[in-house]
Amino acid sequence: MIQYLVLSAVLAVAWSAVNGSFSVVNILFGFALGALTLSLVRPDLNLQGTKVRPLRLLSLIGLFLVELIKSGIRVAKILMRRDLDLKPGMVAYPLADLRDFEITLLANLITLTPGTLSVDVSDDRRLLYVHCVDMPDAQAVIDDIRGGFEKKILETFR
Amino acid sequence: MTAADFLDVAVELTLIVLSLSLVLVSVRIILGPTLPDRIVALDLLVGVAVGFIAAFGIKTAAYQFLDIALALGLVGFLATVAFARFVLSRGRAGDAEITLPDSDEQSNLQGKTP
Amino acid sequence: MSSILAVLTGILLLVGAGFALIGALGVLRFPDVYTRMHAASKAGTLGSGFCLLAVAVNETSFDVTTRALAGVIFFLLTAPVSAHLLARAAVLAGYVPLGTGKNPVLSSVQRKVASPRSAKDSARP
Amino acid sequence: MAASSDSPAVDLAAAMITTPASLQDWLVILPLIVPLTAGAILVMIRHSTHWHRPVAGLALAALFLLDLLLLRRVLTEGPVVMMMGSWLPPFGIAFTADLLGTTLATVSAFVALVATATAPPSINTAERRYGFYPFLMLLMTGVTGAFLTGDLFNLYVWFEVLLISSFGLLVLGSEKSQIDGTVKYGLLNLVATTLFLVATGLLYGALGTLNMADIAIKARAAGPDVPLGALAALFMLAFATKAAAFPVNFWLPASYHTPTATVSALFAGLLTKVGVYALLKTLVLLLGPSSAYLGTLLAFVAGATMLAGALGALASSDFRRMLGWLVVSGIGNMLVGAALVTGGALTGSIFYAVHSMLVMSALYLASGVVEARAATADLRKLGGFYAASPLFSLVVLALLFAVAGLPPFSGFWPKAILVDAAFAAGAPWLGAAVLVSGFLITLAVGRAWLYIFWRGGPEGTPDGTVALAGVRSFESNAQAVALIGPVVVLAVAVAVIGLLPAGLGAIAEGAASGLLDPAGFTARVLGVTP
Amino acid sequence: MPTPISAPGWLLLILAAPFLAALLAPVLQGIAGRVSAFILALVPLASFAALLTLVPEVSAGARMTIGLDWWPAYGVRFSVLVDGLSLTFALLVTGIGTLIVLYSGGYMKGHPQAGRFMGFILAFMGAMLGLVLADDGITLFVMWEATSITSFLLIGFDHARAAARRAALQALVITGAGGLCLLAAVVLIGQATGTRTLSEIVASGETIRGSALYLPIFILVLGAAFTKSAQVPLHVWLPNAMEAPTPVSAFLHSATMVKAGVYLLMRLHPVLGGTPEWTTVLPLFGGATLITGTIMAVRQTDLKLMLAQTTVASLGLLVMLIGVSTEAAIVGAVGYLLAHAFFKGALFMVAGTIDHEAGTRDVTRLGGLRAAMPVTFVSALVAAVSMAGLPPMIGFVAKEALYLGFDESGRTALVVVAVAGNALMFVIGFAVALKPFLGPPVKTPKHAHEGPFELTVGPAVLGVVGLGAALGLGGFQAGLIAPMASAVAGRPIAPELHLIPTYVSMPLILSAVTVALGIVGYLLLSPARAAVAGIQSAIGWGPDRGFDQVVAALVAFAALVTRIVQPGRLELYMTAMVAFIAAALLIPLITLGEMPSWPSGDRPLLKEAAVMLIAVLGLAAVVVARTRLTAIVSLGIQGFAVAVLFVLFGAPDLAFTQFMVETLSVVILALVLTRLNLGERDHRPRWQMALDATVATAAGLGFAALLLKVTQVPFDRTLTDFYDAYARSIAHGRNIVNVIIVDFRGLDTLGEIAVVMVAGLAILALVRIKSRTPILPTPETGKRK
Amino acid sequence: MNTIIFRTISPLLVSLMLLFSVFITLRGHNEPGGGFIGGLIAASAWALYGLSHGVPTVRRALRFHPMEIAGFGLFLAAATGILSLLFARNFMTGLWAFPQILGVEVALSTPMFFDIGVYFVVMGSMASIALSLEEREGGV
Amino acid sequence: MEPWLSGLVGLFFAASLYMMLSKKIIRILLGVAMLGNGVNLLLFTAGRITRDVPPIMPLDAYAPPEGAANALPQALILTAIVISFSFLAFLLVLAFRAFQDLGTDDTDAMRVAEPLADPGPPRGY
Ligand code: NA
Ligand code: NA
Repeated sequence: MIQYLVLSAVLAVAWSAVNGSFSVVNILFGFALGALTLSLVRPDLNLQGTKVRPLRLLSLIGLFLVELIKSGIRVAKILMRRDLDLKPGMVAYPLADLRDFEITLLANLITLTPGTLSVDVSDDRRLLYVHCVDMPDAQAVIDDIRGGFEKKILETFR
Repeated sequence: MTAADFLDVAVELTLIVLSLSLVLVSVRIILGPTLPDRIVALDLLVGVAVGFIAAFGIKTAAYQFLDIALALGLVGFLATVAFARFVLSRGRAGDAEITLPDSDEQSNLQGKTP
Repeated sequence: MSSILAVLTGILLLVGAGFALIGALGVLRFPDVYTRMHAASKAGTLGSGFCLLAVAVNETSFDVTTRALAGVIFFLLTAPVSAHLLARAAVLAGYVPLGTGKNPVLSSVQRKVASPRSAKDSARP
Repeated sequence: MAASSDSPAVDLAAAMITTPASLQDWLVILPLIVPLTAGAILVMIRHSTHWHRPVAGLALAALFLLDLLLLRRVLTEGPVVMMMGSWLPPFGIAFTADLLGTTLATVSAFVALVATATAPPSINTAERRYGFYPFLMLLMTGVTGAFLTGDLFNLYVWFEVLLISSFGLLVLGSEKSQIDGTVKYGLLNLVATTLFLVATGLLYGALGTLNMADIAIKARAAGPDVPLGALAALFMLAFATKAAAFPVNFWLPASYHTPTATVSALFAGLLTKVGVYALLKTLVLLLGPSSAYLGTLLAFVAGATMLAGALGALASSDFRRMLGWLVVSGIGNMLVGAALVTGGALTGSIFYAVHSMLVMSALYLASGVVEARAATADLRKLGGFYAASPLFSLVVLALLFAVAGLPPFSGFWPKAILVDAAFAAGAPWLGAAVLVSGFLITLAVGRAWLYIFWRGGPEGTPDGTVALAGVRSFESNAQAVALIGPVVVLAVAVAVIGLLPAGLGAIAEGAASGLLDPAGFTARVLGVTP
Repeated sequence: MPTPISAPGWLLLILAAPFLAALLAPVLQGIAGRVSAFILALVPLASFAALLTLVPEVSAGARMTIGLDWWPAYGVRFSVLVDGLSLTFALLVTGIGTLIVLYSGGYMKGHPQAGRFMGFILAFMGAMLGLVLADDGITLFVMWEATSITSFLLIGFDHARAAARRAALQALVITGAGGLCLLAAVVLIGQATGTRTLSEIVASGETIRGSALYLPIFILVLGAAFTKSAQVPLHVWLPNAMEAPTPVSAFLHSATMVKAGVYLLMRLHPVLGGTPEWTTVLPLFGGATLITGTIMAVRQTDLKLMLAQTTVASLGLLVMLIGVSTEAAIVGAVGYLLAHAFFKGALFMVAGTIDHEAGTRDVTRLGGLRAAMPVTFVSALVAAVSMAGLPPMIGFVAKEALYLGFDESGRTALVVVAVAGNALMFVIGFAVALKPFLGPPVKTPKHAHEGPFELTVGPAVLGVVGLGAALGLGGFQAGLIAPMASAVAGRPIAPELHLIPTYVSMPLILSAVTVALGIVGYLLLSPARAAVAGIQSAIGWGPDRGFDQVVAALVAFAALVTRIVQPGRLELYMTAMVAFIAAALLIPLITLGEMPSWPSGDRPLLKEAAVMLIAVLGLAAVVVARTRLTAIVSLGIQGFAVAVLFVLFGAPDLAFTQFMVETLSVVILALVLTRLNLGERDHRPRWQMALDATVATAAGLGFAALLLKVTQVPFDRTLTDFYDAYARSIAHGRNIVNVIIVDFRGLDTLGEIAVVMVAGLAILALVRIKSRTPILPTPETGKRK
Repeated sequence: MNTIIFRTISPLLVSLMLLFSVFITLRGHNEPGGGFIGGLIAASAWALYGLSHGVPTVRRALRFHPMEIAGFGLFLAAATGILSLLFARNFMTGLWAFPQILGVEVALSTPMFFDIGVYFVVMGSMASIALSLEEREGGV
Repeated sequence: MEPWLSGLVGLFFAASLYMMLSKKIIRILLGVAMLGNGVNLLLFTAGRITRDVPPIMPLDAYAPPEGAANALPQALILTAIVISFSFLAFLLVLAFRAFQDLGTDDTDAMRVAEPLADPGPPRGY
């Protein structure tokens, strides 16, 4: 229930943001609408037991932004090469014991940061298959994720 | 060169670069060679178009266009999702001769349509 | 203040355009569909994101700024999903990523194809 | 939501009609509202299929009644106009009931009411659930809107409404032949409506208006630099296709025989006539002088359509397909008015349109009776119906003779007038085409009737014997009434018009003069004369 | 010609009565059985009696009309004209009609559809009565076609037999074609004289003969008359119509319908007759018909067919006489027409009675019936005497009169033809009247009795009338022949006919020759029949077979045309359509001088050019895509380009909608097209690519040119200014496009969402409703290993 | 498309899209948008939901058959037009009211409800199309 | 600008009509989709073109800005887009259904309603 209300509040903020007005009436209306739309999909919202540490969340966002720009530049660099000698490959990243929501977040963050692309999650949720655009070393990729996004996610939501 | 001038030049430059990008992406859609290649390019087309609209909004000071960008951000990916499903259900039908599998092991996958 | 914002706007725009161009070039130049996907999902997001940020910065009216930021978030929410689904579909359909022909990882993903359809994939949860 | 109450003071009267509107004024729009709302309600309650028939029946009855009231008013007062949204003409959409449109709308409603009043037994629950009655309602909405609107773009919209509804009706049942027919029907009609849209958009670009009365005025005042001639040609092609005029009639014989008889009957009664109506309206009323150069071409088209339809009927091996060709042939007669643009020719064409709506619907319904009892429409496999039901057979014969233009049924009056008008207009060959096509149709329908009704049984039945095995009896008396009743009602109408033509004749004449002289129309809509 | 006076109102009742009786007949038959014929016969009998009361006035030269407005604005009245011509015909129709109704009652006794038959007969009678009495041209046409329709039903009455069906259709087609000629003639006469009222037309003097329309009118009238009155080579339907039950033959094919053509010629003779065309064409066709009819009559062994062929011959004789156009010839025609009605009606009924009682009509299988059927025999004999033109019958008077007519005309060829024809009719008349009755009795399929009263009364009465008319010639002449002849001539005629020749005239000599030839012919009948049969089979073709060939050729031609104009291939339909579009755009632009001037003005900015380039690229991508799959994915490019163009030109709503629609289109495409075999390459032959490209390019050029032309016209912003002015101030909206959509032109949107809703419903129906046929395997799974 | 990633994020996106669709619809009178575009976005949301969670889930969430919703939309749109009869005005004449709600002036009008009708029609029809096709194709 | 757009419209029509002349129903439908875009551009151009400024009034104005685009054709096109989209959707599903029931997407092979082997009408009577 709490999660539901929190999400409704998030939607209320989103509503107000797109409306460009954080007046009380508007926020309330947004909240009501958010709650209504959420109620339609509620059985499929899988958020039980999730809690958020706001500061860690900020840190996660910060990491993401830095990674985003860093790897954007990396792709640019690759493209600048004349011969485009790439070594693409796939790794199976062994996931820590993450919940669906966390897996999703991790996978999306991985995808958004250039160089890596989440392809699939194994049925037992133990492996995340990641495609790398230029992967001289698979273990380096795994270590990168483990020490980066996965760690931050665990910190934020546990 | 004032800041406003800089902005004007930047906007024009941005629009030109984005136009060029749109052309390049279109070329990839045409060239393919495989279906997913074209879909990837289409997906990017949406992204570049959003950039274009945003830059155009700055140029004309008409922010009515912004909502289009928002909607595209939210809904545009649906096209790619639908195409992904399409790829999934068709297999490589039509592309099989372009992308022969690397090994015999995968040859049983060829043209496997669910 | 406004001139700083104007300059910032211009820079953000140019960065966005640059990323978009990179994405376009990547899609054009990268060797196979998966590598192109990298260019598209990242550069596309960055390109449009920076342009929207430019709008947010440039505009003094509050509603436009918030809306532009919302737009960035919308993109960040959706782009990885479509990239993931497309990549997965391509792998499952049998498009073999470059240089992974004998890769055991790939075959473990693809093994799903060999299994019966209902187990493999069903829209009915 | 940012709208607010504090608007600057404006002179409302400069933009809007401020006089109150009475229920009488609403008579123009009610025929549109009733089927539209009924259709919406039926979709809302789509699972309660048992409600569909009563609601639809009620709506159709109301529609017919409203059309009659409207017709009475138009007959006494001339064109009746209502501005949508109270905006002044030509800025808002004008609904303009003139004699031509109202008459055709009334007959449409009558045909639809009769064709579907008794439960069409061919419409099963699944087809109801998937929209037979909503499609019907929206079809009537489109037809009524097309006949009553006074705005060119709005006409396009109603064309599309009736087109998509007809698609729905066409695919109900989803037999292979229906799918095939719908592909051809759909694509060719889509091209036609697209042309219509293009022509409308270009006309707007040239004249800056969409109101028909305004167009009539501005087209007559336009300078030589306005390409109205080419636009008229475009309108002609679009509506000739919608009307299934030769040589752009392909879609009709390809599709009309495929759906259930009730649907075919509705189509035959309504669809092509809307095309003819629009052709008359645009080429004669709106673009009059600019389209005059098309007269000779149209005359050739009219003649060729009559003959092609008659030949197609003669060549048909299937009763239903033959009826499709008969519809086509009739279109030729309706085009004579647009070709010759004389009072007589237009009177004949309008009279013919009404006749054709009634008689072709009746014949399709009759073909449904035949199919229901013999499970085929193949002329080789039919036979024995005269021995089985002589009265029904004679009714069908009367209908077929009405199509052929034999007296004393409704078809011969317009033919006589058209022959007269063609000779008078110095186009004797067109009059000859009317007569020759009548002759060919006599031969065609005579043969068909011989096979289906008089012959003792299917091909191969020994001479002199009657084999009734191929003719199943009705499942019940109720089914017999439901199937034959509508045919008889329409046949009575056909006979009554044949015996007492003066009333319809006067209406047709009034409608014709309304087309020829737009002054009354524009005066009523805009308060100006061209 | 005297101006018509008002006729009594009951004439209209007389016209309606047969139709009402026709509706009642089946019911009455069910109730009253055999008696119903007697009751129904009262209708024509009463009419006959009533009409008789008009004879004195009409014979005094009066013409009467009465009518009802039918469609006054179009100048149509349901009106009747009573003069010598129409009254005589009306008396024939009702008089013989009375006998026929009675006869039918006997003939159809016990037939399950007897009531229906009586109905048809009465309806036919009504139509025929209307035909001869009609004063209005349209009324005449209506009644004319009504006789065609009712005779169609009567001839095909025995519908299970193919021969009956064929005969009915043949009659319908041939006489129906004539009817269309009549309609055209009426229309043209109306345009030439300014009236479609017969009494006024007939009084119009030289108007038609002096008109440029004379020749078409003449040809059309002949077309109508010759089909109905069975002139060679359109005569074939008449002998075939003998498929009908005998009362029909007696009524339609002797006394009434076949005379309608003759009636039309007589009616219009005052304004059409006497011209060189008239006096040449009519005798030519009439003579040919006379000779053909008589020879073909010799060929027959079926009593009815023998009579039918002589009917053809008699009609030819009548047309010849009318064609001669002199007073004497007209008197001859009138006299012969009446005589023929009496004797031929009687003989047909006799033939029917023989058939009914003996079970066959084959003259070679009949003989010695005189003892069993004495009344019938006498009636037959009396009629045959009249037919042979022997005294003391009216047939003799008529033949003398017509020989006088031919003789006076000074056209020897006509005289020879007439004599030959009459001699053969002499032969046939006696063959019909004598052969079945004389000689030793022959075993017939049924044991022959004298027929019942209903069957015998008709021939007897007609015999008496034929005799009485001759004996009381003075009154008959004054009452009927003179007024009728006057009406035909268009001026008063006082014929002087005599039963007993006052001196040895040319006609008498011709009669003697005729009788002599006739006796020889009668004796030589059997060998002559064999000879004609031999010749006929040697020729092997006749107009009757020709009819079938014409119908077959028409159907084949129709099938050929239909195959060409409706080939069943969408691709061809589309190609034609696009070609027409190109023509509709380009031809007017070029011929009407509506081409745009060479464009000038601003050039696109770089970004606009880039977007337009993308659009073009997108179009090209779709067009050149080798597989459908590639084309589908490429489709998005031009859609997005259009959306961006909308952005560039100030249309955010459009761009928005376009983007959303493109996205959803992709979703639907991807969902829909999964199963289709899209990977296959598309092959169009080179020539077809070239053709398609040509028509498509032409159409594209046309659209571009017309659009450019339109944009070069100064733009009228009235509407836009109005919307700009009031969108916010009255309609409270800042987005003018949206205000137009929901307010100014909200009705468009209402229709538009109706389209959306119906599309949803229709698609649901398409997806959900199962076809009764199984779903086919996809080509992919079918083809791949 | 039964992947954890997709299934997890899809309900959130659906809510967001629905919310956004309402926003776009309501502001249409003054800014780009309106019932049609809003309806398309909402339909996209349902289509997305169907892709991730299967059509039965969507049907449950919608409660009514989408076509019934579309029918309601058309009815609503027509009804706003008929309302003018009560005020003795011509068909579809715009009627406006500006009540105060919590001290804020809110514009209520027949054109707005008309646009909402458009929204429902488009959402219902398009969702019906997408769902019926997804259903037909079976899950992939 | 109008001449250029007229040319583009011409290209749209030519390309889409060319597609519609194909035998393959899918290509025809792609032509239909492009035709819709061509028509919309045509309507847009016929209503005359202005750059940049949408027909939307600023918050404080009761008239659109100077040089705003003509709103009416936009409204008409909006209606037309919606309608043509509805028809396209219907035709797409129809094509799908035709393929299922008739086993082909080649219109030349769709000969159920008008069979190739039509024996013609009966002879005789
Ligand atoms: Na995307
Ligand atoms: Na489109």
